[in-house]
Amino acid sequence: EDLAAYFTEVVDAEQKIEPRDWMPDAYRRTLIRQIAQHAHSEIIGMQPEGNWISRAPSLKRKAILLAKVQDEAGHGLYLYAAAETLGISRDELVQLLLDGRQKYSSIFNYPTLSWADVGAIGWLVDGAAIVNQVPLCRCSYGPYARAMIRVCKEESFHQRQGYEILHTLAHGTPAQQAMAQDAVDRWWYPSLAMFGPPDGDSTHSAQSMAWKIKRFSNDDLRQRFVDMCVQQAGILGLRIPDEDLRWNDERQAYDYTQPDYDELMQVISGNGPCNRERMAHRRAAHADGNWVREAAAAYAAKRAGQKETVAA
Amino acid sequence: EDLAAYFTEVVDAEQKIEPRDWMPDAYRRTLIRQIAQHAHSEIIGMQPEGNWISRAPSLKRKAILLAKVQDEAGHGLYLYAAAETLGISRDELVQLLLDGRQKYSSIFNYPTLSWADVGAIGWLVDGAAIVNQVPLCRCSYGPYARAMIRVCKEESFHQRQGYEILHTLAHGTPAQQAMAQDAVDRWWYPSLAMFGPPDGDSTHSAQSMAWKIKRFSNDDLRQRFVDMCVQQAGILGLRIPDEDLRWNDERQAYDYTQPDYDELMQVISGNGPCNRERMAHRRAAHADGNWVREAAAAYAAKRAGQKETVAA
Amino acid sequence: MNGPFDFTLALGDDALIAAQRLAEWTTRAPEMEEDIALANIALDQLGAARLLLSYAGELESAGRDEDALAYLRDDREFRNALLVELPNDDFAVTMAKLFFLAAYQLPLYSALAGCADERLAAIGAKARKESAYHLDHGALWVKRLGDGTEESHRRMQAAVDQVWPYTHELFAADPAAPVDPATVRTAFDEVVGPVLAEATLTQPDSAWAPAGGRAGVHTEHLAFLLAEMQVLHRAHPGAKW
Amino acid sequence: MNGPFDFTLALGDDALIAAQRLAEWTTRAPEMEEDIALANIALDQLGAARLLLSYAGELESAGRDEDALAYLRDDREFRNALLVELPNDDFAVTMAKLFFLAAYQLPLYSALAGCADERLAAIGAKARKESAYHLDHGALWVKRLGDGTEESHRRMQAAVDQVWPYTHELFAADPAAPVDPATVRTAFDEVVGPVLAEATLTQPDSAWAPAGGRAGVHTEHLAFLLAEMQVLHRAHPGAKW
Repeated sequence: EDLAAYFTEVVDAEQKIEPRDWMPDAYRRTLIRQIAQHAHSEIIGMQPEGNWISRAPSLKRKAILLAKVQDEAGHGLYLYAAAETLGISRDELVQLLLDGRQKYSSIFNYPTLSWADVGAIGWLVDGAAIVNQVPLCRCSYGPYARAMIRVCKEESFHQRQGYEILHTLAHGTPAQQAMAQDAVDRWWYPSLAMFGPPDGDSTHSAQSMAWKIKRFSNDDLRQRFVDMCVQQAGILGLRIPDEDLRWNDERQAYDYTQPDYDELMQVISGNGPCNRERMAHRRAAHADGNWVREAAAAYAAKRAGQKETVAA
Repeated sequence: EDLAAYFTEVVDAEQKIEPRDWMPDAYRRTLIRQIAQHAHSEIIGMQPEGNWISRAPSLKRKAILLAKVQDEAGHGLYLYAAAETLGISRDELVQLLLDGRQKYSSIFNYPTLSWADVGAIGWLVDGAAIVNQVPLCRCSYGPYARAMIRVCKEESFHQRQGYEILHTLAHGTPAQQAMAQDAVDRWWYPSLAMFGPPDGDSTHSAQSMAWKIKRFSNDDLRQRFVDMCVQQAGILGLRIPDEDLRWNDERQAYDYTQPDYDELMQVISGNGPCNRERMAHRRAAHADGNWVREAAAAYAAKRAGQKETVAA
Repeated sequence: MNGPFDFTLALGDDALIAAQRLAEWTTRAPEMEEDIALANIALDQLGAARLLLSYAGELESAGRDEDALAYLRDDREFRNALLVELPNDDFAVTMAKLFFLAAYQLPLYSALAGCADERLAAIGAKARKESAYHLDHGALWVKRLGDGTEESHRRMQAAVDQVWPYTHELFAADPAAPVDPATVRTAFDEVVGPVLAEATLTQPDSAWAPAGGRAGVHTEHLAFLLAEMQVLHRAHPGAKW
Repeated sequence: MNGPFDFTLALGDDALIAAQRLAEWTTRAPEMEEDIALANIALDQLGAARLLLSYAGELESAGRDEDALAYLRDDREFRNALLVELPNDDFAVTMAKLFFLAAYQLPLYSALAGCADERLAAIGAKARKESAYHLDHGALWVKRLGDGTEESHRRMQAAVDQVWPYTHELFAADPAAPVDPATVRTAFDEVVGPVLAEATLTQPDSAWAPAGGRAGVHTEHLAFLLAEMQVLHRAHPGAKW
């Protein structure tokens, strides 16, 4: 009882829960699920952009993209490490992903069909991720909050890079402009859907708010994202594919068309354009690497054995 | 004794030895080796040209090239069938190839680096093959002679197609002309080497001549090929890369520079640019197909079993 | 799709991309006879593609011939169904793709043979004979692999499961087209069901129906296929071959 | 190779093609840490390539920048050694290529750091530090795989046997070059021998020494790599990215 009271007190005081502290089982489970899903998203999220590394149209862009995809692997690593402080191992989490028992963000189940998609992912998808994640830097669980600070810093760098790609295309040849607009047309609604179902349909939200894992509702975050994008799209000279988008003076915000939540549910349930391929790719990489990981373990064990022998 | 005398009589009379006829063991072994090597060459020879099917520069050329490579597979099949009449199975022959215990023509160990190589292979490599093979249509062994008649007809069609590719390139853009000349520069000497070592160094030749398996010496055939090419190169407007090439009025033939026979020996012994890759490709295709061939055999066995059951 | 140009282009693209994928098997097939058979089918598809693209170019009247259409469009301009652009993967996946494609092309080309457009009717009449052979060949391998060994059964079922969802796109209704693809679905089902049953395979009932090819929204695979297919042609603008 | 332009171009091409191959591992490596490590090495190679190609363009004085050299040459104009263009194959082959390449680049860049050409000296000074890390990383994996499991030993030995013949080309004498590659063979041998021995691997003694890369006569693989690498840049002539 004391422990529970202390936990609530810490959370209410906007202080951090640390790994050694007592915490409710449901809090632990919720965090593990959320951090793991976030880590998996970073790892699976390498694929759509990784698809363009070999074809990047200049050496500078190739270097920037390669570094970005590498950062995503790095984010995956910090986040798995944050989850590990909750008493589950990275190997277990990876297995849950491979078995399809934990999810990753549905946005990565859409294909990257042109170079402009790399820009659109940076601008819209990373942009949406930042809007979602900035509040998590104040999450009540210390290791997650600290991981998110680092992730958000890099994400905002990525977002600027994506914006810059689109800016260059939007001010380039007619073919490049068309490519940029086409990418925005395809990524806009999937990006809006990243904030999850409308508040009325969202589960877990109230409890997560109380625990200070979540701080704003899905719809609030989505609105913040829309308002931010409208302004930037103007500078880019690209059109947001929503005929009903307009400023609402009363709300002091933009009215916009909701994404197709039935489609979102389809994609979440496994029926997006690339779900099967993303998972097959990850499983194949994992399986192909088995012999290598086994060799590294065997080598390490031999070395440990030798050291003991020398010591003895 | 009677059998041997009859064999000699048939051969001397320019008639055919047929599978059921008695023949000397060495004659049989020589033919198996030669026909198998020829069959293997057709199968391995699909690779260098097959390398360009996916990139053929027009749909018409793609169709012609695909049909040509398919013809080579067909030639392989007739030739394995001819070898089988000598009492060895195709499976055994294929295994001898895969084990590296039988050879294929060394010319296929050079890479195809441009589309013009497809033309050069047609013109020079198929051209050399025809010069080598036309006399084999009169070979003393009936099944081989008959297979060669069919092969030579198709080869001369292929040679014309290759010539036509080079002709189009040589009369095309400067880049196409350069591509054509570069291909001839790289394929000329390897093609000359296809006729084998100079007569002085050639083994087996005398016996094969007596048996009417071979009818002209390596050097005679090489000369015939050079004389033919010089004339055609003139029409193509391409240069044969031999500064010492000139008409010899006395010999009524062209003097030419011999190919580098040390290089030929290196390639034959396994050290050409592509020997390892050609064999690795064939072995991989064979291994990858194992489960398919096993399935086909299992299915056939089940069907045969069902028919027996129905019949019983 | 709507109107004869879009329809003809879509069918031509199906045939062209199918040919390109099938030709990738050359020198790699499990048996020499199969190397020859796959090259034959690839040649048939390529032949149909050339007729269809040439005719599409005429319908368009913009001066594009078969090569301009094949080599100078990017992936967003291709109209083939996703099924034909999927990677070949193992031999079972290739046979699943071949079998389903032929079971669609045969009734489609047969209907086309009777359509009002004489050129399309002539193409349909020629191509349907070829499709009948493709269907026999694909069906034979589906049965051999499905009812062969345990390993081949496992692979063939996995291949059918993997490819099946992509078949739905083939039959998207298009009442304005010379032949509405939706009208050949029954013929497809009547061929496919019994072959899968004989092959001891389960027909998937997945509701997933990926699409987009007819609108130029493809899988990530098509752009790689085209990069290779078009590289030489594009490197020499205006050249004759 | 002869003269600073050819030399600089050849080194730049080695680095560029190595980067392209290494980057193919992204999202596919056996461990997440290794995905990051290979991306790091690819980024180092790409960085060196950009410096070298930019400088080569300046030496040439024909107005070609790093992108013109990377994207607008065909395979016959590339001057990289064959080793770097070989397919990645399994992880052991990739590590054999990485280890041998680093064992060549480290002494070469070190010597370059002391050469008379200031630009090349600066590039060498930067790149040799990176090469030292690449060499450590490659050597560690060669030892782990060579002295790991039976399976990994078998694969690592096969990889060394497969890649070794391509190392000879790296040291072809070129007395006119800023650094004659032949002069760094000893340093290479002194590093490679002990690592292979510690890895329980046999150093091949094959006399086969395929070459041609420095003269633009490559393997059949390079043109496919370039088709993919260059496709987008070439599709938009003159565009800025």
